[in-house]
Amino acid sequence: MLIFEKSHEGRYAVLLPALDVPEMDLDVEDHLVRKASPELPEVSELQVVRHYTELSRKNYAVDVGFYPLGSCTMKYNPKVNDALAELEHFSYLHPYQCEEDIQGALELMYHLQRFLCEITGMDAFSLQPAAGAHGELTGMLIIRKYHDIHGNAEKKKILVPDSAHGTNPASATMAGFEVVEIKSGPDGLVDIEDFKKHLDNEVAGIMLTNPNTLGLFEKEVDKIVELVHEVGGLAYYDGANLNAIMGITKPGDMGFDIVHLNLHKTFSTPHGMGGPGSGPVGVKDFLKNYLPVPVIEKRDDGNYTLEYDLKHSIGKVRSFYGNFTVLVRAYAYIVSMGAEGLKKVSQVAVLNANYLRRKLSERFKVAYDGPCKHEFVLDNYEVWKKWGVKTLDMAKRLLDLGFHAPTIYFPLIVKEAMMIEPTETETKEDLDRFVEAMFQILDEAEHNPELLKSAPKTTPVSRLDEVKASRHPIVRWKREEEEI
Amino acid sequence: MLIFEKSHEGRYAVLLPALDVPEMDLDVEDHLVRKASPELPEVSELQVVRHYTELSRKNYAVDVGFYPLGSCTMKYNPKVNDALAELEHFSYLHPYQCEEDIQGALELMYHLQRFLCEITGMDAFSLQPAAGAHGELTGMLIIRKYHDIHGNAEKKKILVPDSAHGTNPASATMAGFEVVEIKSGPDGLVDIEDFKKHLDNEVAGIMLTNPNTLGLFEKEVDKIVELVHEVGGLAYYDGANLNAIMGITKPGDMGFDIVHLNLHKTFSTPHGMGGPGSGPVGVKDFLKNYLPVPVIEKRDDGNYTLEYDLKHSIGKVRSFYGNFTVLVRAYAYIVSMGAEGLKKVSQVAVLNANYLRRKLSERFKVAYDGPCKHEFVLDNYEVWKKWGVKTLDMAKRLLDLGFHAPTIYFPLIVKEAMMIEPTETETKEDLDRFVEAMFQILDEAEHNPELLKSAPKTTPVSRLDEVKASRHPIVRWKREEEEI
Amino acid sequence: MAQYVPHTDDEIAKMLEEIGVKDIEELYQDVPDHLRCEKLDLPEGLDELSLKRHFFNLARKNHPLEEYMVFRGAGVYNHYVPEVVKQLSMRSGFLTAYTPYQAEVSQGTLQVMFEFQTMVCELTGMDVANSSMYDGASAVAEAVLMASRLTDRYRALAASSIHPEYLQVVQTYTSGVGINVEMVAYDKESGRVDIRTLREKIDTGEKPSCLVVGYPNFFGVIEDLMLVREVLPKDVMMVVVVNPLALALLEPPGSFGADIVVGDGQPLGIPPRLGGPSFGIFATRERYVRQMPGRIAGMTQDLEGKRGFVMVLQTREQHIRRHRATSNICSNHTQAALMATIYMSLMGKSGLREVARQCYAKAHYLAEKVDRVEGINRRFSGPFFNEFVASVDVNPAHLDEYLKAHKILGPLPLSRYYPELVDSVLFCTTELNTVDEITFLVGRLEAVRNADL
Amino acid sequence: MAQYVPHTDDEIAKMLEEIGVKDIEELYQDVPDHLRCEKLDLPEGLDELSLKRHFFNLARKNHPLEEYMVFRGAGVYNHYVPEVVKQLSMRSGFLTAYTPYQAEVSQGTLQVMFEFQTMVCELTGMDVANSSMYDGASAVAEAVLMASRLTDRYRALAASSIHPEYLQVVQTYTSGVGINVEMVAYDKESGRVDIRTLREKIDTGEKPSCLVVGYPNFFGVIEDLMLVREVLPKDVMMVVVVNPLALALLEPPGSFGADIVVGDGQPLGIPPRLGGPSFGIFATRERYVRQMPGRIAGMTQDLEGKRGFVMVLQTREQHIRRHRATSNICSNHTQAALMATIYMSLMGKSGLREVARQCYAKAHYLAEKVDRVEGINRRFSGPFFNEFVASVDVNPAHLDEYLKAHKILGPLPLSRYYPELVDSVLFCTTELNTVDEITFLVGRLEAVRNADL
Ligand SMILES: Cc1ncc(COP(=O)(O)O)c(C=O)c1O
Ligand SMILES: Cc1ncc(COP(=O)(O)O)c(C=O)c1O
Repeated sequence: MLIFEKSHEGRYAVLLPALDVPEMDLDVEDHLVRKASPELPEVSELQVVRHYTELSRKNYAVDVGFYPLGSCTMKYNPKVNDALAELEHFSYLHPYQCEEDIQGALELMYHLQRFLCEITGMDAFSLQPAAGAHGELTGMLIIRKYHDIHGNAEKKKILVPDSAHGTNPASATMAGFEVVEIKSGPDGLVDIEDFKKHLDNEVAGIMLTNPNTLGLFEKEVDKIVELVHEVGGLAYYDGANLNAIMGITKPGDMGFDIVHLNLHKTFSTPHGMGGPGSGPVGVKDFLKNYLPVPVIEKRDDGNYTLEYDLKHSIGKVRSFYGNFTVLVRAYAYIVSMGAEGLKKVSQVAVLNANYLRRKLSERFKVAYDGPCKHEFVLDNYEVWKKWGVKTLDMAKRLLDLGFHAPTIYFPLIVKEAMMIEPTETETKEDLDRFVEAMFQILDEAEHNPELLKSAPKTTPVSRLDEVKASRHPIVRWKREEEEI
Repeated sequence: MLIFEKSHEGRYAVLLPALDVPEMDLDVEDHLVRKASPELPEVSELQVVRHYTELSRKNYAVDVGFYPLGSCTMKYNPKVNDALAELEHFSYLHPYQCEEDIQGALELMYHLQRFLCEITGMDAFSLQPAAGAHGELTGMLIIRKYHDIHGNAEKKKILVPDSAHGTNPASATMAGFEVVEIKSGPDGLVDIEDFKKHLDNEVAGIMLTNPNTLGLFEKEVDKIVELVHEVGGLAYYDGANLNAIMGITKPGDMGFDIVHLNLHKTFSTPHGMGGPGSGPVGVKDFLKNYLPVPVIEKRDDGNYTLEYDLKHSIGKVRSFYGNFTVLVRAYAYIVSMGAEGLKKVSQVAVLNANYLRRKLSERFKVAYDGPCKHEFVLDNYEVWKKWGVKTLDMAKRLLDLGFHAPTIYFPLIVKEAMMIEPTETETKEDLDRFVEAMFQILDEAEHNPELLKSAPKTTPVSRLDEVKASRHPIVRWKREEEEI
Repeated sequence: MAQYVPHTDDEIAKMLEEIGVKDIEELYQDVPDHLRCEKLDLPEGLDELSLKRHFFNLARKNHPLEEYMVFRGAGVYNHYVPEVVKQLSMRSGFLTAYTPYQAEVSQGTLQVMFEFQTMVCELTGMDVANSSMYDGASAVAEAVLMASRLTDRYRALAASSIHPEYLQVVQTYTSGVGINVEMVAYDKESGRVDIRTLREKIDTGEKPSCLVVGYPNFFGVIEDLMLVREVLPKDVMMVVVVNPLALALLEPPGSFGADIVVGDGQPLGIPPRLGGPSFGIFATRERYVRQMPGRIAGMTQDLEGKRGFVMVLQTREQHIRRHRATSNICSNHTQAALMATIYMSLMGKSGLREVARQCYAKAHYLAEKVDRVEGINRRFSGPFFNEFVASVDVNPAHLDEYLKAHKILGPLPLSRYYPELVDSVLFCTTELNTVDEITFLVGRLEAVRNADL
Repeated sequence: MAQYVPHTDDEIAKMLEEIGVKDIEELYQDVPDHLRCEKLDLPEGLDELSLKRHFFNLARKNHPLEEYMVFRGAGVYNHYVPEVVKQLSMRSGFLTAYTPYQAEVSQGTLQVMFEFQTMVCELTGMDVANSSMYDGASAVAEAVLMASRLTDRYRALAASSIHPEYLQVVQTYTSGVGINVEMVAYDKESGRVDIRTLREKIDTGEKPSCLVVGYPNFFGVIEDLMLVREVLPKDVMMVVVVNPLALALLEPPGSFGADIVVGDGQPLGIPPRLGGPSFGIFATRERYVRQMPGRIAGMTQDLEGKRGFVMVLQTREQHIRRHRATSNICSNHTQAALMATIYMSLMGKSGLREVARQCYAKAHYLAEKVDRVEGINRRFSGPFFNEFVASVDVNPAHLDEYLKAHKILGPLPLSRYYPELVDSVLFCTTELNTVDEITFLVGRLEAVRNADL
């Protein structure tokens, strides 16, 4: 039931003291006075508690089980970090308190900027962007502004590999660029020839993810970056896959000019059903003044300050100072792990992925050869052709077997793709169990395909009709509406 | 799986700093040094999180749904009270801090004592007992000590109605009394004639619950108490059912000398899978000095103090000062509700029970006539006789339908008893849904009894074999042990 | 150093063997040597207890709102967040789930999104809403982009009285695609959008795609949306930036023909958090739904005909439409939207109204008192919700310090954003301000002129 | 006034009609008029926000441990409680469930009980354990009662060195059934139970049912259980009161033939809470299981042969056996036992050992330093765990005040419980005491003699 359907006229909870100043009538023009109250639910406190407790129980989550959603880095989110972020001393700060009052917060953010610089090999970071895509937009606007300032009017194209995350081309477009797709080669890496074909004066920059979304390390990354630089373009690094390489290699050293990170991935802040996350952007020295404001600086007197005065700043990309309580968690994560810990995180993330890859390759087709990094992609085209079972069906069956499904149908360049990222916090036993489940599904695909096509069965609802839902979208409840 | 079965040798989480003083070898006789470490699980933090998250999801709970467990008062436990009890300023107090340091805590306890006096009509309260049964034992020991002091050596019997909760006779025994069971009459109330038959010089006291466990108000309660007093006995009130009568009538006014309350019932502290609860004991003036120590007193200077010096105190019944954080919640509940709120609680608890009773009586046999108080008992003997369906089967079927089952086979004087206590925090809609489910079950009992006998089906496990479990009890995991 | 990796050395060895490599290094063979880095220069890792100690030290350097009487809002408000909101929204079934790509195991999330969308529609009077943007500022920016897409025009008007930081974000967002954002001044008397200026702007130059206007605006002043809509040509979109809480009392923008309604959700049960994360509200008319950015949950059925929820109209989104998507937004702020959903459920119809009513009454009570203080004058005559501007005859920065010394987080000096309001400050009250606090504040305001500053 | 009752007046009217009465009063027709009471004399009810304000005022009158360096234990210890313990144990599926009477919807609880019992068995070296008693004190008392039931003897011996409050509770519990509890003195030199006295007690008078002895005892001293067992006749039960944490380092009582092991579970992840609630540990040998008090979970199968858990041996319990039950206990302390179960899972085999090792090392480090302070002397020579007794040549009460002024919650003065130790105090350390704290404490101890008291 929807919370609205539990509503009963006149029911309420009491949470506030009675008004202690004189009652005031609304002193506005009549037509501005609300006539019909918004139809919010009228329910008891217990009803609210039960309702949302039930809904939370209907969700799969990292705290429930293995969540090998490729590209999303669904790892353990340490409980202590949540507790720290929720402390009054962090969550009850007003953005317009004077700096003196929020020195602890600023100090934290300052160090986080420094840590991220160290981890990525960049020179300056802004913590403003609220998500990865937001960081990308920020980066693209920096590239645009840079070319504007340098009078490079011809630079209007952004190169994006076809394996890139959808946010990359979308962000480039939002920043007013024309997106040029670069093909991947048969090895899953950027097809250098195709890349070179598009390399001309109009290239404002390139967006690369490394390891890329196939989980493969772009070996020639520094060369690609160099070539882009040669035509006067800038190189942007999508850091969503940083979990594979911390302490091993740095985007800064690969030559990238701009980087965004997904703190909600690599630095383990909880995904919250899709957010809030945080997507800080780092740059090399020469772009420092382009960052969105404010950035946090340390003054000579040892105090921390919000610096708004960056010469070429693209401006503000969101209000205030970024997703602060997410930053708190990421900071807590980094200081918990330290250098050794972070390196181990990456190493084991890669170990786990390769272990799974190796095991699954016994019976599945892995899309690309060679050791992977934090994730890899299966190509289930054969399964479909042979037994008429789609990757979607296999994914749904996994739900029945107690696992979240991997990312499916992405990247688009692999047919019937299944993209698997185990992360470092999963045990070997759980990986083994997942392999077993996958093999069982393969057997079922051969011998009992109907089982897969009608999966899932043990979930709160069985397979849902998405097509219908989008054809005649019902996106809000209405009182008159009967259950469909 | 059990947490032990998830263990992997050498796995661990790091939660403590390294030792910052010199390492010390254990300086005891060799045979006192532990040879084999206890087999605690070796698991990761994420494994712990998932394990206990999963277990919590396997439980039915008040926050999950309707829990009409008669005699247990499973009502909404306000979230804010939990939060308050968990505040550092309450949960990180040491019992041996000086009184100056814990004035807030003592003030709270002092007022709670006063509130409980006011609500029950008693003169003094001790907050020591940790549960209802603990309170009963306390009360019985007071009766014993009272008679000792007064040289009443002959007083060795405690009268207990046959409808009483099992803890009553058990507590009387523990205090060294002989238990004499009093019959209930056909109206479910104490059979006055039977009662009088047992009334003699040897009677040390009586234990009464009012409303009794059938949910019926003992109309003649003051007369019964008077008669007990006449033979020199004391009257003990089991206050577990106070939720029915707050602000309506007081055990003190009924003549009782000693009362215990179940804060985890009436005052809405969460049951915690069976505890901790709290069972304060209140007495009339003449027994004040018998209370277990300490009690909280207010000094002339306005400060609060732990008073240990009670002339005839039975001593201590537990260490320190009772279940403090439970007391905090109960106090919060009382100050939230106030006099009006508490009265409304009782009124609606009784309203809900009578509403359910009325509706169910359309098709079920209610064990006793007349309006009930906070609960009532169904007599399902006919169902069993007619269709071979036991109350147990009906209870199990309710689980399938999304409800917790009522208390069954209690009180023992009703055959195939089902004892239903809806509490005041349930909505009419939910009561109606429960009635529907009960009627559905009745239909199923007639037409599809097998369905009931094999219920539940939708629960994490199907019906469990309790007999076998007690015949060869396996009460701990062992490494060698295979799954049975 | 914390230990969240479960592997023992033995296990690692076993896994490496299974993979067929001799060490983890070998798995990085594709990372060229010249790209390898040294050990990161970071502080030593901390166990949980040391981490807490470290944080308590940091925390001590902050002065949270509980130390103050708070009369500052300006986009982030100190409202009461009920315990139930805190506890339920932190349930791990919500907190540690991701975007509901697998609907069957994400019905909790999807239903929350659906309920949230409904509540936003109810508040705003609009047909459809998405299930959150990053914040109010980016929501406004996306609205301006959407208006341009829908109208194919690259000139946008924005009242200079919307939140200045939102304006800045709009500028940033629109700079890429070359939308020209022009300010429309406020009327110096009423504080509402200056209708004459607005008319002029419309009559001269390119036809604008939209006008962005606040409801209430940054000064707390309630714009007359009916009048604004009348002035705007039919095909110029009205984008309204709301304080969602005010909509419990005010006729919703939908009633006046708003095309897009945006705003920041922080007042609906989200702690101030130094400004984030909260979430952005985004609602529009049904006919524009396919141009709306962000995720949307919709109702559907499962194979047995049982009601369920899924993400709908995903073809608008970046993961499908890529560079032609309506927006690049991927991760949004669902968990904050959940907090608002729980908050609105808990407060309910009457409760939300009550909060708004208290905010309103307290602000007006304060305003009345403030008006009587010598040297302080309310600046605008327009009706206001829970904030108002006043000019003061002492230096606002000094006033601020003076009040702080009295444990008051006072009204926000406005000079930073509005040079012409250099002598003015923005007062705010919420239901959390008691009458005693108000009286105390007024007393301090009276005293400040004689105080040694 | 809070509002947890969902009913509107309309609904109440409708329900009354359905019941067939005119008002709620009529439902109370069986309550005689002369028993009716006036309106209760209680303060006005409080809404949630006012409740919080009220509590913050109360809280301010307490000085929690975080304000101190804590060197006080004596039964309640200031250990680190990991976040995971706090957060998981508060999950509402645990917190708001009741006794698992319906096993099929209580598998979470029952499995926790089963795991808990296993851990207690592992720690204590015993065969069986119940799933919790109220606290350590009542657990000891129940053990003495059980020993009497098993031996049919009404004389019990107890070391005077077990926790004095536990002894008091034993006295209270046993007073009803007339068990005579005799103290066995401690050896003034070692602090261990005085073996000569013990022998005498055994040799004279009625045969005792049991001896209760601490491990470590209240003074922190580790008794030699092997020797004690040797001295005790075979059919006199050895009841051992443990600090469960110490058992990570000490050979478990089960190895020495203990018959019943009891103790308080507070050191296993439960905050001090002014002394409660924690929980009582109770373990015994298999052959005594049917005389054990309290709830027990056991393993079984469901109809499909799937493993599951239920309560077993309920025929011992009051709800079935009534006045012949092994105990009157009904509600126990499962939620606190859950905390300990999570704590022990999280710390694990090595972690629990590490905590114990740190407590041990710090106490011994402190003891060494203390020994060197003039005027302070360790009192007992027996080996100790994390507590030790020392005599001081200043008034212990004054020492206490002096240390408090330096933000130290110092060692507990013992005069209250042991008149002969009027000059002595009980020091305690846990893993939370840092070396700096210890050094600071020692410095203050050195300074106190010269201080103005
Ligand atoms: C490779 C990659 N880039 C960018 C993003 C976008 O990040 P966000 O969802 O935080 O906007 C993601 C995540 O979804 C990603 O996996
Ligand atoms: C009527 C009655 N008396 C006594 C008790 C015992 O209370 P507790 O479980 O707190 O020991 C109960 C509850 O179980 C009860 O219902």
